[in-house]
Amino acid sequence: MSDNIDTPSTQEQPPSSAQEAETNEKAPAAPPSLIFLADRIREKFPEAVIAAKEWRGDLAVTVTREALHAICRFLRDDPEMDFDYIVHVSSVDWPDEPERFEVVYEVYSIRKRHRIRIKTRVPEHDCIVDSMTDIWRGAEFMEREVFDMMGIRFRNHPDLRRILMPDDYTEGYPLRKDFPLQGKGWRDTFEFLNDPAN
Amino acid sequence: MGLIQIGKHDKDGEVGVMTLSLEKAVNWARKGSLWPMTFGLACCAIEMIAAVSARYDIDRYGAGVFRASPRQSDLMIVAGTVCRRMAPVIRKIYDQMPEPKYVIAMGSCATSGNIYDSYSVVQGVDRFVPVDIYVPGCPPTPEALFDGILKLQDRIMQKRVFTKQPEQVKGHVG
Amino acid sequence: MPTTSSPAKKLFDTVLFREIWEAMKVTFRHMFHRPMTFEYPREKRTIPDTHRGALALLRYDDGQERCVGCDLCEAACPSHCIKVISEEDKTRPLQRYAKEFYIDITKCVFCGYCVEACPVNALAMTKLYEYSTPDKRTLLFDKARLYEIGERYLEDGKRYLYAHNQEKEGEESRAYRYQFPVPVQKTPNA
Amino acid sequence: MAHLEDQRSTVYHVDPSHPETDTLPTLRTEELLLNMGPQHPSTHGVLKVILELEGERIVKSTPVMGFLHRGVEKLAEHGTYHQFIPHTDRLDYVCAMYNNFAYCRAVEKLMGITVPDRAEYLRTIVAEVQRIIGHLFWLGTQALDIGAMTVFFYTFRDREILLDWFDELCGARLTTSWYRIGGVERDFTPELEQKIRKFLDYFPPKIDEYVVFLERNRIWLARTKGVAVISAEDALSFGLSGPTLRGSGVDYDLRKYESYGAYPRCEFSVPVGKNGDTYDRYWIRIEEMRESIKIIRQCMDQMEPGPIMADVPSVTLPPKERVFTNLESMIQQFKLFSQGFDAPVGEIYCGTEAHKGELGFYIVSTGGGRPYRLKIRAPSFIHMGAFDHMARGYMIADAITIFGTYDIVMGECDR
Repeated sequence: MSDNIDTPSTQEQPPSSAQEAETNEKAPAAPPSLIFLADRIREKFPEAVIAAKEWRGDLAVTVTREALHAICRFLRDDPEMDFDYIVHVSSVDWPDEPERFEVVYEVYSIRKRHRIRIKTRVPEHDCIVDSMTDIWRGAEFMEREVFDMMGIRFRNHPDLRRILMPDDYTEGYPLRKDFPLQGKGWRDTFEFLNDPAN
Repeated sequence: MGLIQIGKHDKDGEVGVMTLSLEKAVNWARKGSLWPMTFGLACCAIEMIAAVSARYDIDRYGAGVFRASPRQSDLMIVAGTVCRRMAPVIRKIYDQMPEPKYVIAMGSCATSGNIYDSYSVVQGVDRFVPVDIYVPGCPPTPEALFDGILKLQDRIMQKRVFTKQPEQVKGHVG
Repeated sequence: MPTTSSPAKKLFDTVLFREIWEAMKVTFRHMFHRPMTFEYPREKRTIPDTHRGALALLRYDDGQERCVGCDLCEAACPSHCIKVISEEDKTRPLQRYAKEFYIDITKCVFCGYCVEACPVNALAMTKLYEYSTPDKRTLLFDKARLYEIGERYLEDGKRYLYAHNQEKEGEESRAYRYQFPVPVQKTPNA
Repeated sequence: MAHLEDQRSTVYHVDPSHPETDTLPTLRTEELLLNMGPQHPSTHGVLKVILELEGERIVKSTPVMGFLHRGVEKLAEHGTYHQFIPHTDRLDYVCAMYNNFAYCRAVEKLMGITVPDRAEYLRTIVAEVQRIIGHLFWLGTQALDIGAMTVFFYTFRDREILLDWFDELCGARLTTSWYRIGGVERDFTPELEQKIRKFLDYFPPKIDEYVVFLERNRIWLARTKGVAVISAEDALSFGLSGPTLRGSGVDYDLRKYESYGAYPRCEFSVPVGKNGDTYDRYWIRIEEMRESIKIIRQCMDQMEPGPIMADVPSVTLPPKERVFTNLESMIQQFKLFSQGFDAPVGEIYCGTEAHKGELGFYIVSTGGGRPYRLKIRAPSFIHMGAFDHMARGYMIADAITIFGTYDIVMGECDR
């Protein structure tokens, strides 16, 4: 019995040259620009890409909602892009803008070691995006969370229910900007100070 | 310890010598066999687990037999943030516990909601279950929890078993 | 763990439950260790100076209250559990003091930001942790209570400030007393 | 009978051709719905899983989360960047230091701050100590859940040493708040350094002790080998990270991939499994503890005295003695605590390899002292997404192993 243990192998990474790194490893110029990824998406989908921006080493590409699914499939299947790892799905609320919600997909390539952020905008009256569950399976829970917190629906999602809030929660979507920032007035901090009896 | 005086019940009422000593015996037995429920919610649960482990050893107070079922336990240590979704569950568990039952609100979250002034956190567990001892801290160290348990044992010793309970000092409810 | 090879040995190990004996060896070795449990109410753990326990208000050595009622702790507190109501000092013009000072210790997260924020080092944290209570109202610390803790645990509070680099021990600490900007002061003694 | 069937609408018959009014009870097989949690000793918090069982086999499982949803992401929007650090302590309360680290790194990336060398070393040492604590906690509770109680006491004994060390370092055992944006709060004292060096010698034999208990224990092997297997492709597609992913043979470790802190200056290897089962993950965590010891030792040797806080007056706090003597510093102190620092407009994502997996912070800033939107990429939450996939086909008793294999902490999962 005890011999059946096959201890997994330690994959030795190439030891990073300590002396070399000592001198200048925190310089911001070190990571190469990722803008070529955006160029390649633009090449493939000329109409779909609205903006591409690189800031602090993060590449963010804004695309149209209709092309989102096709672009994500391309991102995963194209050998040069090879984004096989989903990092997170998030959403931002911009209440003053015509297309109010922004859905953010962040994906990473384990082999190529690059990262890209795909963003798309949806208006409030029609906040529905194609689900990426068939491309990255991990998107299922992350999209459910976005639905729960921000109220954005996902087309073709297998199980779009609330995830963190109770199923019968009707007070709205907590992360929207019009939701009250602090509690609902249940908290009684120093209420006696305003009491006229004192 | 010395800062707060626990309100002692006055020894009025007609209590005979026999009942008094029997009462003492019953209380002593109750105090020495507090079985807490395995019930961790958040951060404080980790300190509760640490209190069980070898270094602190909660068993020295007779409170070491952690039961997974509410039917077998008589002390509920609410250790952690109570969310709106969890509150009915806690109430249900509390109702399932047999009498006499005690509740310790461990940590700031269980006492008053702590830092979480948000849409989903219940601002204190005493809004739906009566609390016997509040242990402050975020999270309280295991020693602070022991202090709470010792104070609870003191309180149990002062309870009346056979005669009518005098108006007792209840926790601030509401 | 070196894993041996021959099938005979393997069978031998399996039949004799060798792994259990090996584990037992470790366990029995622990019988001769000193027990690490400490009997809490009788013997207490030495709490380090840095420990963030209950908050206290401090006075200067001459008995004057340090707090000037600037509300910065209130602003710094992540859980909004501090309330300061300040008032101008009648005896010393242009100086303010805290008329009322509340810390709702039930909402405190013991992060130490208020101590870090305090520009006069009036607040400090002590090693006091044994104040669990059946009455929640006693956990709302008011000014008198905070100063009482400060007097009782003065040494702890000072040590906390030294340990967290908020104040220096000894002679150097004189620089840490806030000096009101004298030229601005419009009092005749300026 | 009919109205009963209506009520149990989720219970369906395996053989749909079978008429419902069948009177032969022996032929009628139906799946059993079992609610596990939210109050269950082995779910590591308040997690509920609805298991659909066929006999003892799990056919489908639906995790129900949110019992510890505290709205941290919303609360982040109304505090300053600095005030969010205590919140990060309480995300993954087993491993608070690493959360602080991840958050401070994210804000530093947003602000473009470079941290001084000594602070980087201090951060790395403490983060690795925290990794050891996290793995010890995992090992103890996982063994306890599976039925080996002794390991629990031993790991907690060693964990206490480190927690005492934390208490001396920053004043709290669990919720530390020691990291600051731009550095750390407090330097090591010589006694602390001595203590950690002593621990470095003390700890490796103890790891061998735990291994003696588990590695050949046939119950442990039977309950971890071949349980919760996931292939590398699936694991990547689900977005798993940390030991859960590395157990499947992908060497994704942000300490190597996007080197940060003092990691590029240390030599260490990343253990990678083959089979993708719980045993491999156990092995990886044991090896990671040994690697952490190596990293700490190297950092202790390389570390040199220096500043522990970046000197960026608009972001970092002035030293206290300057506050007393210098009016500008005092104004700065007031401004930082009451309004926070002014962040540039933009958005960043910064991931850090915590002991569970990639803990990331996605911060959108529109200027000003508060984040406009802060999203936490919590590994526990994402790991729960793969629960159904990993639990199907296993016995009901294995469900506990599968919870444990992620090292799930609900505070982080529900946020």
